[in-house]
Amino acid sequence: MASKTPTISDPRVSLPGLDLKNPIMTASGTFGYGLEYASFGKLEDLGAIVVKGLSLKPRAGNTMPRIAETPCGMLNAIGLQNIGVERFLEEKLPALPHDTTPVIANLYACDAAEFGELAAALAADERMGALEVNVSCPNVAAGGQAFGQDPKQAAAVTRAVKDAAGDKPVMVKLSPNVADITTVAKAVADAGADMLTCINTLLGMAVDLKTRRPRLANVVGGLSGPAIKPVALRCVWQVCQAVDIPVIGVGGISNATDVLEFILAGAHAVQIGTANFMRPDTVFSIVNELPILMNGYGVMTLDDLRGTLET
Amino acid sequence: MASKTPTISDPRVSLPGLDLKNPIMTASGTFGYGLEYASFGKLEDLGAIVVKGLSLKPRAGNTMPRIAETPCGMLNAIGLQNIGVERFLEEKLPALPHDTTPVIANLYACDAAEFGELAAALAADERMGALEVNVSCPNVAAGGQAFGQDPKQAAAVTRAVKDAAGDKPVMVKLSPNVADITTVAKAVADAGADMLTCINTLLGMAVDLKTRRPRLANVVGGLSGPAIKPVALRCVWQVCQAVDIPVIGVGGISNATDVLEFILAGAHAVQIGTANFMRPDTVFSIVNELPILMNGYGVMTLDDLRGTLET
Amino acid sequence: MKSVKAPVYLRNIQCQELTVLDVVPFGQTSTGVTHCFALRLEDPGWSHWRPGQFVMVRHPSFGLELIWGRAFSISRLVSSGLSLFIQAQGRGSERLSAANPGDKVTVWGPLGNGFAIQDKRTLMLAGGVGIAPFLAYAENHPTPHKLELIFGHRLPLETYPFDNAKTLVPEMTVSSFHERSPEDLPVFLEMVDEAIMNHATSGLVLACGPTPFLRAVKQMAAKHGAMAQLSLENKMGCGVGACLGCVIKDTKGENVQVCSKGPVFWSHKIEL
Amino acid sequence: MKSVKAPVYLRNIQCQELTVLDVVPFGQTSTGVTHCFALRLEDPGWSHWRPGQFVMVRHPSFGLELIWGRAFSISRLVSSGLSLFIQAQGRGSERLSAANPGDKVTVWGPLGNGFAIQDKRTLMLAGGVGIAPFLAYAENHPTPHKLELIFGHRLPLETYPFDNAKTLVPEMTVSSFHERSPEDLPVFLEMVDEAIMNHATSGLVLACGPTPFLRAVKQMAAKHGAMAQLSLENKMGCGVGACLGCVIKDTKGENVQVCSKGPVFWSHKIEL
Ligand SMILES: Cc1cc2nc3c(=O)[nH]c(=O)nc-3n(C[C@H](O)[C@H](O)[C@H](O)COP(=O)(O)OP(=O)(O)OC[C@H]3O[C@@H](n4cnc5c(N)ncnc54)[C@H](O)[C@@H]3O)c2cc1C
Ligand SMILES: Cc1cc2nc3c(=O)[nH]c(=O)nc-3n(C[C@H](O)[C@H](O)[C@H](O)COP(=O)(O)OP(=O)(O)OC[C@H]3O[C@@H](n4cnc5c(N)ncnc54)[C@H](O)[C@@H]3O)c2cc1C
Ligand SMILES: Cc1cc2nc3c(=O)[nH]c(=O)nc-3n(C[C@H](O)[C@H](O)[C@H](O)COP(=O)(O)O)c2cc1C
Ligand SMILES: Cc1cc2nc3c(=O)[nH]c(=O)nc-3n(C[C@H](O)[C@H](O)[C@H](O)COP(=O)(O)O)c2cc1C
Ligand code: FES
Ligand code: FES
Repeated sequence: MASKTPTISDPRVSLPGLDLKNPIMTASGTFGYGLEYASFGKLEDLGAIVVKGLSLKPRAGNTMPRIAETPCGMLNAIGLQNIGVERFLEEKLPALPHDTTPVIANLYACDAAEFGELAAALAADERMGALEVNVSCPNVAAGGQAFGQDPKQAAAVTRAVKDAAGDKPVMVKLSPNVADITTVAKAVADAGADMLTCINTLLGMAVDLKTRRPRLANVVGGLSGPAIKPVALRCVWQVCQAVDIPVIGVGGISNATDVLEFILAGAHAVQIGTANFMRPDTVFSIVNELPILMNGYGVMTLDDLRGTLET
Repeated sequence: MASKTPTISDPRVSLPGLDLKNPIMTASGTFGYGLEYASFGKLEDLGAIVVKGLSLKPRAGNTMPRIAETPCGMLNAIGLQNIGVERFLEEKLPALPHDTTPVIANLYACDAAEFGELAAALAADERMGALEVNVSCPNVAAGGQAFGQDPKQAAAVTRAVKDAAGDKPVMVKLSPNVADITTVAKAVADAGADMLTCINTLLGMAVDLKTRRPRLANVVGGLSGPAIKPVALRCVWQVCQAVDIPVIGVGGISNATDVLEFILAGAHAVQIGTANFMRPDTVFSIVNELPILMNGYGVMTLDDLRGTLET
Repeated sequence: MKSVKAPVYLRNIQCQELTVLDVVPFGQTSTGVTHCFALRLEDPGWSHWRPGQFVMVRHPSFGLELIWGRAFSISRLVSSGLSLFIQAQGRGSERLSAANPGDKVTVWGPLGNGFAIQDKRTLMLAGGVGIAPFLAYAENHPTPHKLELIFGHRLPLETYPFDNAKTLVPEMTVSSFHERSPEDLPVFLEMVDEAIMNHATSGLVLACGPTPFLRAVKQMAAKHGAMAQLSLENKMGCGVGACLGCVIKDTKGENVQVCSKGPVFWSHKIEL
Repeated sequence: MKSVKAPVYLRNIQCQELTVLDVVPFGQTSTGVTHCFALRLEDPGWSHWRPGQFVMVRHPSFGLELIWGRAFSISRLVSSGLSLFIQAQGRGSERLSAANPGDKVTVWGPLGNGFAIQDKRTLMLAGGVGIAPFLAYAENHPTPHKLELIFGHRLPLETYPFDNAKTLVPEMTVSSFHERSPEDLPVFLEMVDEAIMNHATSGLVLACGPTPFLRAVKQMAAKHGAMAQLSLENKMGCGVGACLGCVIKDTKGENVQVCSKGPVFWSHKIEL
């Protein structure tokens, strides 16, 4: 701890169209529709709740097996199983504390037009806090990360969502499976994205020697967890140098120290993903620990720390 | 263990211009010039020895700090410190068991012409077993992974080395920091590479909250170790589907089971990198364990296992 | 603002640090590799739980390397503590087997739905460590004399808490079958088939064990028209219904979470 | 074929599994966070070693998560075993502090070059855990009455094996300085400066401790024209000269490995 101060640190953060109690969001697909974790802490204590990726129609997802554990990480190929936007708005959203904590939908669609339609359906609901566009899912046959690997397509999807989103803030979630993440980041920022989320999973694979089969029915899947933290941090840092819009850091964050490291590298906020599986109260513990840790480092507000990395 | 058989499994493998006792090579930069590990096992027991990346002239490398530990992995930005090709051939090569175990040089240069010159210098020495071309180093200002991210440049470097290498087999080491590794793999194979090495490190970063500085003086560095195994395995599998030349798998391999997993995914041989740091006798233990493990799985020769993954 | 309500099945779940009381090895096998043990933890003090429910467990030695908790059935829960019965078969269960008394493990539960308890003749079919939840089931059953346990096992009998089951609930009928070689399997399955037939009209069948075994039970139950519940052992990421990594297809073609909608399913309602 | 010869400094290195005899805590601090302990291991049975050399150590709990072994000076090596003196300051040393007697740790060594042993008045300057190698040095010195140890520390004295040093080698002169606040530092450095001056003409100066301390010693040695050796504590990847992660620039401008060419360097031959 660099220094001790008596005043209490303030973890609040302002994002385009969103004022957050703290920079801690849940990462899409790792927190269900939120309610699954309601018995482990107060959902309204979170900065924001990003729910499982939604599509226009319900999706059954990929066949099993869908997950595999790897050193300090895991692979998933869920294939965007979800109940569809309609059931989400009817059954799940009402039970979430959307008045006090922004609820953010994560959008998946097969082309730009469908993305627009989905965005319109979600943006029409005043209870939604923001839209996160998933152009980086490695686990679906159509679209998925192909959008996020091509600056032109990513920009087209961004424009379609922005046009349909009204005044709802739009964040675009980028894929790390590219040669230069800043090219896509710039294209998406120029297309009007309000924020960027970095990063989705790395494309990986695991096999089982006994059965001579892949450990995922989908063969390849997305790598997440502490293993990828160095890649996520590098992407966040690179993207923060390249664009002027806020960046939400995600990838391998498992404690409050990790959170501050991402802020130091330039992130405005962060998302907690796989660490929710390590223990179901992780995200609530991080929310509690963050101001104490900030205090320990003599950091009064996140603005004081953000992007102050000396390189 | 799938079945038990009384006969002894045979771990030998044939590669273009190289007959190996077993598929276990050391990964460049993780085994020094070989001699550093001579007290932990018999160097002549190894399949092949790939030495630290060499350049025409000695290089001092990057400033310190150069390494950082991450969950199940490490970052390095050594910056290709090496004694240069001349001193290597004079001082190091004579002490290596090049008569019984192929010694493979790893080549780094700033442009195609310099790569050719370096290849010529090494190929002229009959004691050299093969040349491995590093077009994927993320830790140097000039060239480095930029070559490996661009199919055209990678092909040009490959041709320059092939032209200068005479009858020495040439393997080209690919970068995972691309959108589609098969594009570069095909370009390099078409340009005449005899083998491909997959993969070099992932670009990553780590920071220190106390000092607010990057943990590497170079800011970013290459991520290696068990953390990246799923990415390496995926790259090997993808490249094996895409090209007809043998692939050498590398990335996160730390035991004999990992080795067989890479062979199952299609690799002809493998390299052990960061695991040498976990304990200095790792590579020798793997050589010893491999035939026993093959036996346990009822695998008589590596040809029986290679690429038999049922997808 | 509406109040935040978790689905019923999630209301009582807690995530706690529990102290390890001890690790009791059960009949070491000759190879020394695969072994079973009881992990005894302090009483979590839950207000409600049902036999057939399970917990997710992490030992501090999992560190950041092992991402997921490991799922274990509640094998016994009395005021002196919570017992899990564990077969070491991989990285996580091995690290748990090395736990020391006094260590704190992270436990979240009680998870899932649990077995039906009905005032009927009830047949418990256990394969290997699948015996674990039936100890709790028998011990908490209102009419234990109506219970019959058939236990199939490959490792020696003393590797499992079979004798404990007999001692704890002397009223129930028990039998065991040692499957020494693959040829023994049909003999065992015939025994199971006959028992299921006997419980078809007025009884209840419960099964826990390896998937091929459950598949056989499902077929036999369908053949004889028996009401049967199966407890599934899919690999679990989160244990709370969030990751969708543990799903099974139900007969409506929907993928449902084994951790939160199961692990116990009516045999005729799922595809296996 | 030429025979394979390792460089001299690598010839004797072994990688072994050594049994943990015990972990002896030294004066717990009030916060309970930072603490020191002696890790005692069975005798590795090396044929040669020198004080100032070190070992790389891994505990099984490092698993795949902690990649590198951790470097510790040989603090004592007698027939009853090898003692390391360790300050817990991070993930690896904390896992080592939790080792149980009977655990096997992986140890490779003896590594590096070690301190010069000369028939001269020798001043040992130790900062914090930098005291570790000087126990072995003093205990194995042919003329211990020519030795003087000056020990600067921030944690309470009983946190360190200072009394052990006095007991083991009663012939040497010892003094300690407790740096309670940053203001104490100049006082301590003045004491060190005077001692170095006293050893300048016919003596030898050895220093081990945090880098800023070594930097100060280097300057003072230069000022007084004293022959001084510094033991560096760079972070190590491999410990055997292979990874080039631990290098320091020598006065010729070359980057040399601290693990294999050091950790002990003549003060005037390196840049710090
Ligand atoms: C609801 C439920 C209840 C359960 N109840 C019990 C119970 O009461 N008792 C009990 O013993 N079990 C129970 N299980 C099963 C238990 O959860 C698993 O056995 C346990 O999670 C295995 O974890 P592990 O870390 O030991 O194995 P893992 O290491 O996770 O191994 C899992 C799989 O990975 C593979 N594997 C293992 N080791 C390696 C390796 N070193 N490298 C590569 N692959 C490897 C194997 O193929 C294995 O199938 C239950 C499961 C569920 C879902
Ligand atoms: C030749 C040599 C001899 C040595 N002899 C001794 C000796 O005799 N006794 C002794 O005690 N030490 C000795 N050391 C130092 C010792 O090697 C280090 O203290 C030890 O490696 C620290 O390992 P660790 O795993 O505890 O810390 P690590 O976890 O590796 O921490 C190292 C650095 O990482 C950072 N860090 C720590 N924890 C975290 C975290 N949770 N998250 C992020 N960053 C973190 C800190 O900034 C710290 O500086 C010696 C070193 C050398 C090179
Ligand atoms: C099981 C699982 C499901 C996921 N589903 C989605 C999803 O539906 N949409 C999305 O954008 N990202 C999804 N992700 C990616 C995460 O939101 C996150 O970007 C990634 O896991 C990296 O963060 P982490 O290392 O903290 O998990 C999923 C990740 C996991 C592990
Ligand atoms: C310290 C270090 C130095 C390396 N130096 C080189 C190098 O000089 N040339 C090269 O092609 N690869 C180099 N690499 C990459 C490795 O050869 C290997 O491709 C990578 O580390 C992935 O394998 P691993 O996970 O088994 O370490 C280096 C890796 C490390 C960790
Ligand atoms: S284990 Fe995550 S949904 Fe069941
Ligand atoms: S620690 Fe690897 S070269 Fe010194």
